[in-house]
Parts: sequence; C-alpha cells; structure tokens
Amino acid sequence: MFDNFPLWPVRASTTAGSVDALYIFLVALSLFMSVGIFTMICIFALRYRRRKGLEAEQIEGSTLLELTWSAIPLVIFLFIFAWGAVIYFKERTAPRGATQIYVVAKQWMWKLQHEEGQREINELHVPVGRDVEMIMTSQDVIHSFYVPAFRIKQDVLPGRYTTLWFRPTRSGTYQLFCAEYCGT
Amino acid sequence: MSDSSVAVEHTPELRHHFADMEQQRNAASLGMWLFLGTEIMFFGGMFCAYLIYRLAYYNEFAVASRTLSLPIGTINTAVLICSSLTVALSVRAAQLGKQKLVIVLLVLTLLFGLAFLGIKGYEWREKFVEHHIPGSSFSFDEAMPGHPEAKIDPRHAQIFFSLYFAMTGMHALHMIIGVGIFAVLILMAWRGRFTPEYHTPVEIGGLYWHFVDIVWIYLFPLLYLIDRHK
Amino acid sequence: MAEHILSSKLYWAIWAILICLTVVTALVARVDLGWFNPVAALLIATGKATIVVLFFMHVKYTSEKLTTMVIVSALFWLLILLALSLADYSTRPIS
Amino acid sequence: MATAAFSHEREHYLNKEYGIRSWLLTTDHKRIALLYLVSITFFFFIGGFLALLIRLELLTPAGDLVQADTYNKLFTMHGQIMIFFFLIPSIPAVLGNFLVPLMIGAKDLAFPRINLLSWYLYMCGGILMLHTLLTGGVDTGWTFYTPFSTAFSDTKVIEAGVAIFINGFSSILTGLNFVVTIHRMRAPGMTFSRLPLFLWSHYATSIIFLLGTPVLAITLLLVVFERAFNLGIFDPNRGGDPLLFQHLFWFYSHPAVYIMILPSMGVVSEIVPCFSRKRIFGYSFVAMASIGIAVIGFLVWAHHMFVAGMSLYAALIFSFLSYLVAVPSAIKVFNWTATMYKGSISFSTPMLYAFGFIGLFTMGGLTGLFLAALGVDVHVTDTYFVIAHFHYIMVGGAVMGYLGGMHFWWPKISGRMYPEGWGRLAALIVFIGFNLTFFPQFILGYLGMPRRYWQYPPEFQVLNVLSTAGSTILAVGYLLPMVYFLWSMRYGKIADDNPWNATGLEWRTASPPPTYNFEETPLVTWEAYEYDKMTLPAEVTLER
Repeated sequence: MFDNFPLWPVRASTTAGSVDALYIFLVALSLFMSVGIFTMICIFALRYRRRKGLEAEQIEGSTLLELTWSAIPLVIFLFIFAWGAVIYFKERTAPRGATQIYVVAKQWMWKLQHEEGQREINELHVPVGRDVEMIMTSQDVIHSFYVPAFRIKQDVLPGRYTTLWFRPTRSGTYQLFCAEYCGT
Repeated sequence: MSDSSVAVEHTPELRHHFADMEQQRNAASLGMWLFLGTEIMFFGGMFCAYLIYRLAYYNEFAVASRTLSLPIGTINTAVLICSSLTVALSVRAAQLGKQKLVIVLLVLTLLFGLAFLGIKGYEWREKFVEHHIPGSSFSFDEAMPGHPEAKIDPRHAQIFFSLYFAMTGMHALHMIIGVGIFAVLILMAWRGRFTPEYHTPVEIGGLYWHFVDIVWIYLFPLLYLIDRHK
Repeated sequence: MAEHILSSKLYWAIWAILICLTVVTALVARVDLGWFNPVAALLIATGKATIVVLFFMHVKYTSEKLTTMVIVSALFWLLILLALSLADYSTRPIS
Repeated sequence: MATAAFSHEREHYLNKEYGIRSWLLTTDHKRIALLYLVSITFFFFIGGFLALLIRLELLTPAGDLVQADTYNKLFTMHGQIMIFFFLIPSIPAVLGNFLVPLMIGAKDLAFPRINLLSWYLYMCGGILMLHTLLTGGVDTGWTFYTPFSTAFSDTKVIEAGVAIFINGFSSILTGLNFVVTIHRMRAPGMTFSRLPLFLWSHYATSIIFLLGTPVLAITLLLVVFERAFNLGIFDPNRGGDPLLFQHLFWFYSHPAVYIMILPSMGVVSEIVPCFSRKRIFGYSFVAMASIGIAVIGFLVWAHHMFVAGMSLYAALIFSFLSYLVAVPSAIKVFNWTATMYKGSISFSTPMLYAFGFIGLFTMGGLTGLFLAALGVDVHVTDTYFVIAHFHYIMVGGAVMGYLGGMHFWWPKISGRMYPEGWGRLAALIVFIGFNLTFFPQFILGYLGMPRRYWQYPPEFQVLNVLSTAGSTILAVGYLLPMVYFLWSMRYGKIADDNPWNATGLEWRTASPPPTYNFEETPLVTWEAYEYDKMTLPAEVTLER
C-alpha cells in the first residue's frame, strides 16, 4: 500500500538509517504529546462544558506542577539535542580515505570532477559501499547539494569550500536537488 | 496630589491624555531612552560586521586605517565633545530659565555640528580623490607592513572602506537629523517656549545629541586607530 | 521639580576630561603595546562614553532604575549579537 | 455605565466626528487601530491571492500556469507582504493599539501622534511594496539572501528593501509606544502583577520590536547600499562573507516569528479564562514565559543555517539553545489546558479559535523540535517540511489567534455582535482548510520536495493536489469573517458593554468606548482574571 504513498524516501546511504531512526522517534514523541494534549482538551471541554448547576472551580496554579512540566520536556529536549548532534557530527566529519569529488556549482548546473579526472555534468556516478567526499564551491550564488535518498544536504558557497560525505548502500538512480534558491 | 502639580495641570504644554507634567516628562524621557536602545542595535549590526572582518583581515584593515588622517579624526572628536558640552549647558540654562543663554548655546551646538559635518565632508572628498571609494574605480596600492614586496589584497581593503563609509555615513546622517532637531529647538527657544517647568524638548534633543556623540567616540578608535604605531 | 541641576563647573570639568582622554587615546595608539593597543582604545572609549552617559545625560542623577535597565539591556543584546556571531566565526575552519 | 438603550445617542469614538479628515488626522488610538485593520486586511488578501496562485501552479508537476520567473516573484512577494505587512503588524497594530490603553485604564497611548506616524510609515512602506509588486516584483525570496540579492537578481530589490526598511520604523515606533504606555500610563492600582497576560505578551513583543528590528533595518540598508553604491560588505568576490548577511538577517527574522506568535498567545490567554470562567492557571508562569520567549528567542537565530556552511561547534550551540526556547512555549500550552480543568466551558466562536490555536500551535511547536535536531534538520531544511512547520506557527498559530481576538473584541470595537452561527462555521472551515493545506506538506518535505520549486517530480503530485484543495477551503474560511463583520456593523445585534462577562478593564467602559476611553480614571482593586467574582447573567449561563 505504501508503494504508492510513501512516507519517506528510499534509504540509500549509511546516514539515511540513522536520520530516519531519530525522525521516527520524533514522530512518535509528537504523536504522544499532541494526542495527550488534544485528549485532555477534549475531555475537559466535554466534561466541564457549560450547563446548569455546574460552577467553575477556581484553581490558582501549582508551582510544583509548573516545575514538573518544565523539567520533563527539558530533559526530553536535551536528549533529542544530543541524539541529533551525534548524527550531525558524523554527517559532517568525512571518514579517512574517502574518494574525493570536486564540485563546482553555477546557475543551473553542477560540474563534478572525480579524483581520477573524469568529469560529469548534472549527474554523478558513484559505486555502492564506498565513502565519497564532495568538496564544493560555487561560481555565482549560493546553491545547495541535496540528495533526499541519502538524507544529506550542504549549501555550496561562492568564495569558499564546503564539504559533504556519504556512503551509498543501495544501487539506483536518485534525485539530486539544489535546495537553496538560486534564481531563474 | 501636591499643590505644585495642581498648578502645573493648567500649563498649555500638558497634553490631554497625561495626568500631570511629571508623567508627561517621564514618558518622553523613557521614550527617548528606548529609542536610543534601538539605535544601539542599529549601529550594532555594523559593529558586528566590522568585528568579523577586522578579525579576518586584520593587516589590510590596519594599512587601510592608516590612510585616514589622525589629526582630522582627533579634531573632529574634539568638535563633537565641545558640542556635547554646549548641549549639556543649554539644558542647564533651560532648567534655570535663562532663555537667552539657551538660544546662544543651542546655536553654538548647531555650529559645532555643522563644523563636524564640514570636516567629515572634506575627508570624504579626499577619499574620492584617492580612489578609496568602493566600486569599480577603487584602487589601493599599498604593501604589507614589514614586507615591502608583498602587496595587500585591495579587495579586503575595500571591505574596510565599505564599512568606513557605511558607519561614518550612517553617523553623518544622524548628525544631519540632529542638526534639524536643533534648528527646531532654536526656533522654539526663540519663541520663548521653554521655562524651568517645561523644557522637555531640549532635554530629549540633548539625549539624542549625546548619543550620536557616543557613537563617534567608538567610531574614532575603531576606524582611525588600528595599529597606528607602525 | 525633581530635577537635579548640576553646576556648570562640573560640566566644564567633564568636558576637560573628555578632551584629555581623546588626546590620550590618539597618543597611546602611537605606542606599540601589542594586543593591548585595541584593548586600551576600547577601554578609553568606554570610559568616555560612560562619563557622557552619567553626567551629560544625567543618568547618575536620575532616581530611575528603568533608564539604567534600558541601557543595560540594549548593551546586553548587542553582546548577544557579537558573541554568538563570533561563536561561528571563531570556530570555522579557514579555507 | 451606559445601558444598551442609550447607546444609540451616546457619543463614542466612532460617531464623535465624521469625514475623511477626522480619520486620517486622528490621534485616537482606537481609530488608528481601525485604520490598521483596514490596511492590514487589504494586504492580507493580496498576500492570500498570491498564495492561491502559488498553490494553483503546484497543482500539476509541470510548470504550466506561470513562468519560472513569475513563480519566483510570486512566492517572494507572498512572503514579504504576509510577513512584513500582515503578520508582524496584525495583532499588535490592530488589537494592541485598540486595547493597550483600554486594558490599563489610560486615555490613550503615551505618544498619540507618533502612533499616527507609525501608521503613515506603514502605509508608505506598503504602497512602495505594492508599487514594487505591480511594476515587476522581486525574485530573491523573502530572505534576500546575498550574493543573489546584491549581485545577480535584476529585479526591484532596492525598492522592496526600502519598503521593508520604512515599515520597520513603523514597528519600532509601535513597540516604543507600548513599552512607554505600559510603564507610565497605568491607572492607579494596575500593578504589573495585575496586568492582563495580553499586555505581558505585548510587552515581550515590543522588546523584540525595539531590539531586533533595527538590526534588520541596517542589514537591508547594507544590501541596498551594496546594490546602489557598490559597497562590498557581503560580496564574496571581494572577500565578503554571504553568511554574515544570514547571521544579521536571522538575528531579527527568527525573533520576528515570536513577534507573530506572542501576541496571539496573549489573545488566547484572555479567551481561555473567559470562556472557562476560571482564573488562568499559573499567571506568573505564563507571564514570565512570554518574557522568556522574547529573550531566549534572540539566542537561537542560526538554527536557520545548519547546512549553510556555519561552523560545526556553532551549530551545536545554536541547536542546544533552540531547545531551551521550546520550554516556555510548552509551559504555556500546559497552562491553557490546565485552565480548562474544572471550568465551565462555552463553545463560543473565540473559544473555538483558541482551541484551534492550541492544537495547531502544539503541532507547529513539536515539528520545530525536528528542525532543531541537527541530524534531521539537514534532511528537512529548505524543504516543504519547513514550509509546513512555519505555516503551522504563523498561520495556524498567529492568524488563529488574530481571528479569535477579532471575534472576542469585535463587540467592543464596533458595538455590535457578529452572527454566532456563522462565526462557528468559519472557525471550523478555517481549521479544516488549514490542516488540509499544510499537513500534506510535512510528508512532502520529508520525501524531499525542496521549497521554492515551480516544477516537481510527478510522485509528489497527490500530496500537492490535497494541499491546493485545502487552500481553497481556507480562502473561503478567511473570506467569511470579513463578510459577516462588515454585515454586523449595520445589522448586528447591539452589543452590551460586557457581552462575555469578562474581567478586563476594557469591558468596564461602554461599547464602543468614548473617545477618552473612560468617563473617569478607573481605580483597579482586583487581580487579573477574577472570574470567581464575576457572575454570569442568566442568558449566558443557559447557553448550551
């Protein structure tokens, strides 16, 4: 059923799995929190709906409760922060010995050059199971190298180099997008 | 309510929505201070850019800075400080009700302000002559300090001059607005509008003027005094 | 009136200090003090600015905490802008 | 207090004077609020119309409705008009302007003429923006990213930049007026601890107006200078750093999100206690959460730049700080929910919008966690996930709050009641239309559809069709209130001074209020939201 209605793109790199894991955790957490809040609101709204003989009961607040519901989210948030940071750190540090590919972006073109010297335009062919590091720069405006199937993205800036790495795990043809707006 | 404020309530300067002069004065002064707070952030954006590029291109900034004239910069600082003095004294004169003195001091302030702008304009003209205005005609042919054979990157010096013009330009714009404000104040003083009870406009205008002075107090060392000893 | 009227002597004294500091900062810049040069320049500038705020702008004599709060928070926000921007630039690999 | 029977002849701010001059030269904060209401509504519908064109183009994968460059201008102008000319001024300039003096028992804002000036500045900026739109538009995206905006775009960047710059001063002056008014003009007895939460949130908003807007102003000015006078501050060809622009831009533009959402939170904090007949749960926590959001909101800006080429360590710092700002938002949601507990809840139109706000804001906030999580952000940033997220906050949150507030205070503003049945219907339509429009975009985003694309691979079409369908429903939902508000001005039931039996000071004067708001300066002797001391009239008690 989900073939025609996918919820996430193909997982085709080593990064993809770890990103999806955190994503699924976040979806579950969000579901839990929002369903919790929505249910509470619905229960209160129905249980205490305005009718004869039902007076509102005044409650000023509770410092203990406030502190609890500040502290628990904070702990959860810090956990998510740490998890996200670990993935990011791995995404941003290329492993040693990765094959290097030089990328020059310009308005509407990717020019890619392999270590061995072959050049490609707008298409990139890389072997499965090998670490690939992209060293990228732009000739004009800011571009962004984005392959959803690999769950990676990096802006490509004029005047300096940015890098990005990935390790494909599945053969196939995947979309490469420029995710930063670069004009018409 | 004290007796004095009952008397004050009849002054024509009290606007209808305030309870008394005290409230009106406090509102005006807080308003001006808040505005100066926003001005700090307005210049802050440029200070941030300055800080980043100065750290990145320190040598180029130093060489470019030395092409500015130190005597002119120092004199201009002194001119502004004098104008701040006359402003402070004019507020005092207004507090004491010395109406003529207020006018004299306000005019002096205005003249100091114009002198500052004149000197600034002379400096800008010099930059134009030396092709230190950013853009296609920009040229900057100086060597790295200590390495006569190595030229410094003119593009980075250009960033210094871009910031120089942006910062001094924005400051000059504030000076021009200040001159306008003081012209109005002189007119009001001429008509005898200020009394010991009501002189809020002089005070508020004065706060603005002092602030513009303070901005220059920072611009002077930041733009003129990089590595002057070499 | 709750206003505090300062003597004109005090204003002239402040003016003299400010002029002196201006000359001092220009002279100090001509002496090689290494990393201390920019620090000295900024310290003197801050000193001058503080004097202007306290005396010319009467902050020392207003009973209002609020004015001080406005100044402090504006400076604090400026610090946020500078510090967090630097957090990026000072840790970025040079390319 | 005047009774309803008298209110026909009674003089109030609307019938005191007639004629165009009495409006355009007014210094009455209530009239200026109405000037804003008219102009903001105008820009809202222009922005909305552009949004509908965008959605229509995205109905099919091919780029068939408009050209690529037209499409770029559409989303740019949609963003700029909606953000700078609708969302940012919406609640502060309309409801805030109207209510700040009323809620503290003042005759007017501290600087009435400056208040009028800020409306004129808004209009100058707005007309310039409109001129930009009609004579060719801008194609930089609302973010003006350099070097595209400074060196490559050949559209009217300078004009749009100047328009937003001028409009910025309007915001600054409004914020300044609010802070001074709240500090200096409170009626006797109205201490800070008795301030309605609407005012706390406007105080927090004003802090952002005052300390954030000038940074945007100077940044846009530098972009304008760079184009006009060849200054090279952001130009990578001269060693400038385009990321510096992004830092300065987001220093304002991230807190700007809180400019939009904080006033809405203030509105909800008024509505929920009133329609639950209860004191707000944890007054001081909700108040402090507003200030907390305003302050911490300034520490998180670079989470928009995780893939922009920023340093790894800075990314860690900003991600960490971003989670801190989520805590006060969570506190507020929990407190509103807790306020309903053991209340006496009515399902009037404003309350329906408040329900909608809490629900949509919760979802918007939770998806914010995804974007603050570094690893996930890399994948979803600059995709439709971000679009969906910020629309949940800015449209689901801010606009729901704005509409809720408009309904809540409409009796006070106009002296008439709106038709309750239509009100509830519109609230429902907006809620359904909104979710249908933007929920599919979360999925689209995770699937990898980048934002700002006018063509897209065919596998994304189903979700895009859903979204476009939703946007038409949403448009109906927004048109309805405008129609029945206008209708009610003539045919609506005459409103009581206090139709909801609410506790705020604004309800203790006539509807609509007289020009100087109160017959005599009120003396405040009660805390905010003392709903236990407020009895309900018989008709309200029997409702439902």
